[in-house]
Amino acid sequence: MNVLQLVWLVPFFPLVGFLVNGLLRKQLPKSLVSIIGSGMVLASFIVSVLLFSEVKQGNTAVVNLFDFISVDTLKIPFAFQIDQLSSLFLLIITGVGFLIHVYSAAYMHEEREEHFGRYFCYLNLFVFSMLLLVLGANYLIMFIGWEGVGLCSYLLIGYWFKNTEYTNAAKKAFIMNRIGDLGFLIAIFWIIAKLGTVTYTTTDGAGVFDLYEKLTRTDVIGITLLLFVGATGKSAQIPLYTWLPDAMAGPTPVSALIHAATMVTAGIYMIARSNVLYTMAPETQSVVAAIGLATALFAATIAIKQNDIKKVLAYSTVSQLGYMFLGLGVGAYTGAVFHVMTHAFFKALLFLGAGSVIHAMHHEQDIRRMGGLAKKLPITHLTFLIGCIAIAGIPPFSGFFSKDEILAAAYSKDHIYYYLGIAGAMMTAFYMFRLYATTFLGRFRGTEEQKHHLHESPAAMTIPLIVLAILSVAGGFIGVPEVIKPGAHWLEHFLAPVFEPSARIKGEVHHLDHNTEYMLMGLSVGLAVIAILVALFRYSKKPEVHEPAGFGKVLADKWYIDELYGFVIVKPVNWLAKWLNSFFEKKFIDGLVNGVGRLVNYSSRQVRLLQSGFVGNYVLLMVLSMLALFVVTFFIKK
Amino acid sequence: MLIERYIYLAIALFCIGIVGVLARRNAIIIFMCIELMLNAVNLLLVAFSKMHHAAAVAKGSTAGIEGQLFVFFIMVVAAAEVSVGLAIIVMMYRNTHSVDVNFLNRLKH
Amino acid sequence: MNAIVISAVLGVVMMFCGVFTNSKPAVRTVAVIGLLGLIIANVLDMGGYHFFNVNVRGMLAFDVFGLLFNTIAFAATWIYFLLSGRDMERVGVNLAEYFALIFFVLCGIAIVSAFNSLLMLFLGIEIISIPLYILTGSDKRNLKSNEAALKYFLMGSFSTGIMLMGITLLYGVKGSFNMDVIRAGSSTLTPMLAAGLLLLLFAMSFKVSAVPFHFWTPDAYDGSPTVFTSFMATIVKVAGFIAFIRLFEGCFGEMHKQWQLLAAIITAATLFIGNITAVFQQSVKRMLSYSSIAQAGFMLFALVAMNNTAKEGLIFYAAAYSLATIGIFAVLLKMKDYTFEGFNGLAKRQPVLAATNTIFLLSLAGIPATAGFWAKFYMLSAAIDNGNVMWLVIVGVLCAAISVYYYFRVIQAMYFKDGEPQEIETSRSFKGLLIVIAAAVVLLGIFPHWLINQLYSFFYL
Amino acid sequence: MALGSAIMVVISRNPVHSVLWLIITFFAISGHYILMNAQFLGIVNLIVYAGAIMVLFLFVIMLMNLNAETEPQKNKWLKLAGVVAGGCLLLVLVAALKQAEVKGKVAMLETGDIGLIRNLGKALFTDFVVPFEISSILFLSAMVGAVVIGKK
Amino acid sequence: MIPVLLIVIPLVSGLLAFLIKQEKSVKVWSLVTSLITMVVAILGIAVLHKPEYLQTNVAWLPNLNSNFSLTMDGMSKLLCLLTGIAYPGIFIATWNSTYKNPHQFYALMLLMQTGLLGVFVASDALLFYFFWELALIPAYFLCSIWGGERRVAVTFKFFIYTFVGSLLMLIGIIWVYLHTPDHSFAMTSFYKVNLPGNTQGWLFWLFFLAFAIKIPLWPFHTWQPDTYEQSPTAVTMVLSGIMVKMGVFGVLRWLAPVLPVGLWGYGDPAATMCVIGMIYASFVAMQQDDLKRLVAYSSIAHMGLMGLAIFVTSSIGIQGVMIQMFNHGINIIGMWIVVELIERQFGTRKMSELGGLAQKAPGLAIMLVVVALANVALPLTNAFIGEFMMFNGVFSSKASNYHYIFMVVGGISIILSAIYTLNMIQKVFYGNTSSLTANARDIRVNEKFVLAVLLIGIVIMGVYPKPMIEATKHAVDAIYSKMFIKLP
Repeated sequence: MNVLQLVWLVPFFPLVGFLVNGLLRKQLPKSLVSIIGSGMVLASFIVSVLLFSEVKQGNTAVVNLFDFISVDTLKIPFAFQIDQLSSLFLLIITGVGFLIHVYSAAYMHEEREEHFGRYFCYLNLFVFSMLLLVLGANYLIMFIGWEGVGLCSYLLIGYWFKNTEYTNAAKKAFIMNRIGDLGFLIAIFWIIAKLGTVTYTTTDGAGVFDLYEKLTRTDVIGITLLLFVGATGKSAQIPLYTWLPDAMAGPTPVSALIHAATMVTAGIYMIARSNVLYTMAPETQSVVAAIGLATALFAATIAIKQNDIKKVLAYSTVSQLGYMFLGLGVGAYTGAVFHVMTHAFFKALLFLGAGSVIHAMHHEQDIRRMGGLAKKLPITHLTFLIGCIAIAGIPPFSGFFSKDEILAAAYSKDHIYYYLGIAGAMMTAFYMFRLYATTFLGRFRGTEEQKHHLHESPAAMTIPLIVLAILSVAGGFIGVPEVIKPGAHWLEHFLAPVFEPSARIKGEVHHLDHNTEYMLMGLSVGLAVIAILVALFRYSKKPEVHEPAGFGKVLADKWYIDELYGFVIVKPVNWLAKWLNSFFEKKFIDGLVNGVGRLVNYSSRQVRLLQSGFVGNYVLLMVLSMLALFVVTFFIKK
Repeated sequence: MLIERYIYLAIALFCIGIVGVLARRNAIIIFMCIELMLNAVNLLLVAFSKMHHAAAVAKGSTAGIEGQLFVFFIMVVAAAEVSVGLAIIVMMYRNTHSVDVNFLNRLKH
Repeated sequence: MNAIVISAVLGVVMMFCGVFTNSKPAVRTVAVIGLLGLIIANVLDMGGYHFFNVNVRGMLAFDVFGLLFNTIAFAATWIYFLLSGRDMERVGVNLAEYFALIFFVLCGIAIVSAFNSLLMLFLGIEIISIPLYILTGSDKRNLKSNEAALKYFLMGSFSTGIMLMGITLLYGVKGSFNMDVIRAGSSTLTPMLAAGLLLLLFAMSFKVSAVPFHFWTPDAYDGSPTVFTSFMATIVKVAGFIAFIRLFEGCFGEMHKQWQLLAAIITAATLFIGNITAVFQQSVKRMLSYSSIAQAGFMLFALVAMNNTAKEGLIFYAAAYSLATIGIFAVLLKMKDYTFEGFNGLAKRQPVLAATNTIFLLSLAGIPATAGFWAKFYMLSAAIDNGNVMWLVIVGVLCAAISVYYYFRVIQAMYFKDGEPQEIETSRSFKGLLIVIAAAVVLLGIFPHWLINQLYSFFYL
Repeated sequence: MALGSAIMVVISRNPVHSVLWLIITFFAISGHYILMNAQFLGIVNLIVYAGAIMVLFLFVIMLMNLNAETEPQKNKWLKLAGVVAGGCLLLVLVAALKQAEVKGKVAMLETGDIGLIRNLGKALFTDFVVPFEISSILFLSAMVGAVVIGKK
Repeated sequence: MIPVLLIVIPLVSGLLAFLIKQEKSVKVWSLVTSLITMVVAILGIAVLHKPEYLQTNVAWLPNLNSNFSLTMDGMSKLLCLLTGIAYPGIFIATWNSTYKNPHQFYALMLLMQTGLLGVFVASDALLFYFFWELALIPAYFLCSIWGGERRVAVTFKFFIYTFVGSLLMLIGIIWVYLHTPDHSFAMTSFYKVNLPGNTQGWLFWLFFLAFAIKIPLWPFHTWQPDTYEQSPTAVTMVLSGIMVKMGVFGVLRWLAPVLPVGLWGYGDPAATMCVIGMIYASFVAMQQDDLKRLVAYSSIAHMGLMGLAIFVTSSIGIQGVMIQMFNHGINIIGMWIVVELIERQFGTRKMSELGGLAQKAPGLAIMLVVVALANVALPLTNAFIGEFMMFNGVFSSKASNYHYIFMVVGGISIILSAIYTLNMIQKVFYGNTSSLTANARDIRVNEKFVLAVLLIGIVIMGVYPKPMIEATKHAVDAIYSKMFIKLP
């Protein structure tokens, strides 16, 4: 039996974990819950590794489990596809997922038992959904996972459900995701309407990616744009990004797993998966690139002025996701996926590090009340620093390679993309080190009590940090650019079969010459270093404690986008709902219905007055109506 | 004499009866007006009867005789109605000392 | 002929009963038994056993349609006697005379269901009307009864005049009162014929209380002793319809198209006014009299449609409507308070009465599984079959919906409201009979084919 | 004359006068009957209507001691409406029957003996025997009615 | 055989239940009856599926060519199954509710079941109409006697409203009957009738009104929130879970195949009403504070989608409608059970007065969340399958020129439904406890049992819908093929 047939085991383990933890959460002790929770993900990871090794040898497979929906000509099986792209994502999800599970076991230890169980049950469910999303062999299965991760994100953001603000954030996340989902759904319908299938690719050439030539230009543009709408929702791009910063309401490991490493990259996965379609639609690609770049810059500006440690990281995530979309937009699919991977490492690391800090500070998240933590939390400090360097794009840390690949592709597409992108990279370096400096350098600004209790986190938390730090450092070497060492870009070769059709469509790609490429690298690294130095210089000694003013305030208040949405969308919607409910429904429609009743009543009251009780009147009315009927018969009908 | 004359005459009488019913409030007079209507009908019936008879007289038939017999029956019925009607009016008068049809006006709407 | 003679004789018998005995139960028993005999005689008549062989000389023509109707009318009267006979005692002392008058009315009904000459129609209607004037006014001390009698009488005589004028004009054209003669060759509507037709239409509309000739109805029904209202509003009223449809089918059937619109207008007006006005009534009795106008509107569908379905339906309607209305009146008679409030909480104190009453009301409203549904169903399908008057059908169903409004007000009062306890004395047999009637209504509602089959087998013997 | 006196019936204040006017109307109508050679009906009309019925009316009126003042004035407008409505009806009927199909036929006929009592009687007891018998029921019920209502 | 049993068992048992005065025994009696009915329904579907078991044809009104003919095809089976399952579920879930005059309550409930099952199995137009109305009468009494404060007026409105619709339908039925080739009320004859286009047009509206009021479609829906709000919850469950399906069922069985041309001609305006209704009801639902009203409006939105999928015809859409009829029944009954539990415990349905229940009654919270998620059609719940197929059907339909617009605008309701559903969850279950909910207890065993069964059903049907699709496939094909007959 082919190992690939075992692919169902990958999502199966977390599902078991979900069920066991969910149903028995009151009975099981915390330790067992965490062992089950993490163990199941570990099992998945092991299977994933097995699968990966199989895929590495060039074997791919589509595994049909059962018929899901099968009506008429439309047949949608419940099928998993295991190929280079999905196996790579499997590793990221289960690997990082496992680390975060382990981390969570320590981080969430203060929770009551049933809530602890609930937490792990959600987390397992999330891993399950994410695996479905990645493994699905057709858009519908992907959509199932897509909504599933949305649900888990909702549940986990609102994990502390007593707090209304948190549940509001959860709601917001779910609803914004739903908006994107609608786009995704319509895209699926569009595909079905045109091609009659949603399966990616089949052996007999009847999949979407086999039949793409049947699509007209409008179709392709429409479908890809709608898919992209879905991606903007899930991957927090303009205009649907505002939920992600709010999503930081959830427990920090959740932020690390869902809102940094995995779920938010679903959009990138989807577009990478649909690369054929996108390559066919350069118009959409431009849109994707533009939106990605805009998001990257926009979020970066906001991140500069944030004071909540998790908010900074959240905006940074948004910004990095923007980069990935930029990569997708300029056709650097590999680069985007590469960045997904490295980003998963270092952003998970950063979040977990932040979690460690928060843990140590007793749930204090404001960096203005931190400072000087480097000595107290050495491991956290070190790993966090590694993460910062990685995200800032300093070679040879992983972030450098992936980001550089995207920027290089952007340069070859259009110079302006590159320049803007590099500006964003500069800002990234700046705000990350602002964060680092404010948190870990300088003197401690928290309360005495916090100071008293400051301590390094337990091993369950630091070990994942260390592992992730190692990955952040080394992760980049699977994608060393050709220019440095020819043939070293292992990832590109690995993923080539997936992107092969789009490469075929694109035809010969113009490669940058080596000098230019070195120059670009040098420029970006140089600017990043400058930004880092400025940030360190500025914030390590005297962090900004006062409220920002002027333009800084605009940034700190996130460009007032939330307020704008509130004013432009939420308020009118509420107002409309209110109007419909209180006026249109009650007064108009119901009033109309009741009005008929009232009319009958009223006319009854009037008509009965005819019955005056006077014989004379009766006879008169009779005679008059006789007269009328005579007239009708004799003089009108003729 | 042409039949139209009788038609007009009878209708005129009939309508006078109706006007009487409409215009008066005395129950007895209203009742009398109704009798007037019946008489108008009778007159017309006899006229028609003669008309039909005239049309068929050559054959020596008794055509038209039903008309006159109908008149007879109308008179019979009228007599019966009068007895009942006057009884009702007297009954009312006994209870209310009025023959005004509008006097009793408890049943309405 | 059996029915006419026997009912007349029974009337006389009842008169003498009044002379010879003072025992009320005896009188009642005689009446009930006599009526039973009448029914049997009539049924035998249908079966071909004619007790009296009179040469009617074209004055009467007996057909199954009429005889079947007679049976239904007599049977309904019989039920009415059983249910409400006791309540007649409360009206006045002349119990035997009341029964006699009712028998005379039945005689008139038998005549109008068999007339073949306008003369007989006239006499029949008068025989129905004159006793009714009296019954209306039979509560002599009650001013309402007086008033009702006076109004009914004056307007009734007035309409008699109109009818006579119509008959006369027809006679002027045709030279005969015999319907066979009148029918022959009626293909175009000449002015005098039209005038006669209209006048007859008005007069008959008056008798069946069709709008705008309905004004007497609410007052007369409201004013007369309730026990007689029950009789007038059911049996007499549908008899009027039989006469109506017989007359118009016999005389003007072939020129139906030319007066259909007129009939439809009257029907629509009847439906509208009857239903609308009933909505706002405070007294159940008065509501029922308006409802009888409304139901008349539905029965008028038969006239408008004028086909076989319609005639079958009319018979069915007569049965369904009479049964239900007699039942409701029987309950109403036991109440002291005729307003809707009087019914409040009846379900708690008298569940049987309330339940049966509910079934009757549902039947009147035309809810399936009651006889009333089929009645309406037949009327509607007759009109739809006719095809020319779809607008009337729509008006009809809308009005049917309005009718639900006031019928259900009674149900609401009985079931959903709490009221003052009212002393209602009912005997076991009374309840039993009500249940039987309700069961009959439901059975007819589920298996109408029993009655329909009777109709069919008679129509297509 | 018939018309004139009929109008007088309607407009007389005093019920007694009305009755008298009505009797005159009946006389006029009887005259017409006789003119039309319907002698029997003419006589019966006089006896039954003018004689019996009207006397009954007179008796009742006298019994009640009614006079002009007992009848209160009806609403003027209503009265007017009644007159107008009646007039309109008259107009409409006349207009409608102007085109009557029997136009031009003759009704007055000196000859003919159908109005004689012998012929009428024969017809009454042969062809019209059923209605004749039936009318007895009518009388019976009227009688019962009068008793029921008249009895104290 | 089977369909007759389905009708007779609840009928007889319902009538007998009037005589059982003891509360406990009448409860047991009706539960047992409903269980037997359920078993019979399942038998008919799973075991005795030969046609001779599933058909009955007895002469009823020979003069009218109307027979007491019952047939169970795929669609009937599905809905009979729904009814069969729902009733015991409702009885168990409301076991702890007490009613005055319980024998009348349960008797009427069973009689209503007779009417419902009759509607679903009748294959004679007149019989269908008969049961259609018959289901209404017990509902009227149930709501009016045991309902909330404004019950009498509200139920009255509901009754008259639906009655108007059914009378109009009666006109339509009679008209079609008179134009059938063999003057018969049989369904097969109705399907053979071939009316000219404009006639079908106005007949369409007659039928449509009846069904639209029942479903209910905007703007004929105003009876519904009031009635749901005022009815006792057990009745609301039947009303919303089963009775409104009568409307959809009616469209599929008696409107679409009989008047295909009318439906083609006026599908667009009808579909527009559906779409407006979906959006409109979702908006209004956002403003509701009363749980029952919220669920009622959400139901309007969902039913609107079913209407849309029918009027913008497509095979897959109709398939979706069929599945969704069942699923929606299950889901909304689940919703009502939760609402009922809340109301019984706290005496209020106002969301503003509740809160924090997730702490106190986690079992309840989980149940509600899952049902609510099914309500918003989350994948792997049953509703997703139905909604996916319906939306897909609308999108790919060839019957309408505006199907893209319909789908996209209708799709907005997906977002809106998430908004109001999450709002509800948040207000009721999250946040801090209010004074009312401070001492809340979790759900009882019987309630848990019913809900758990429902949840398992929801998930199974969401993951593996194939059996249900297979079961109804034939019925869908039959309906769909009849919608393409040629104009005369």
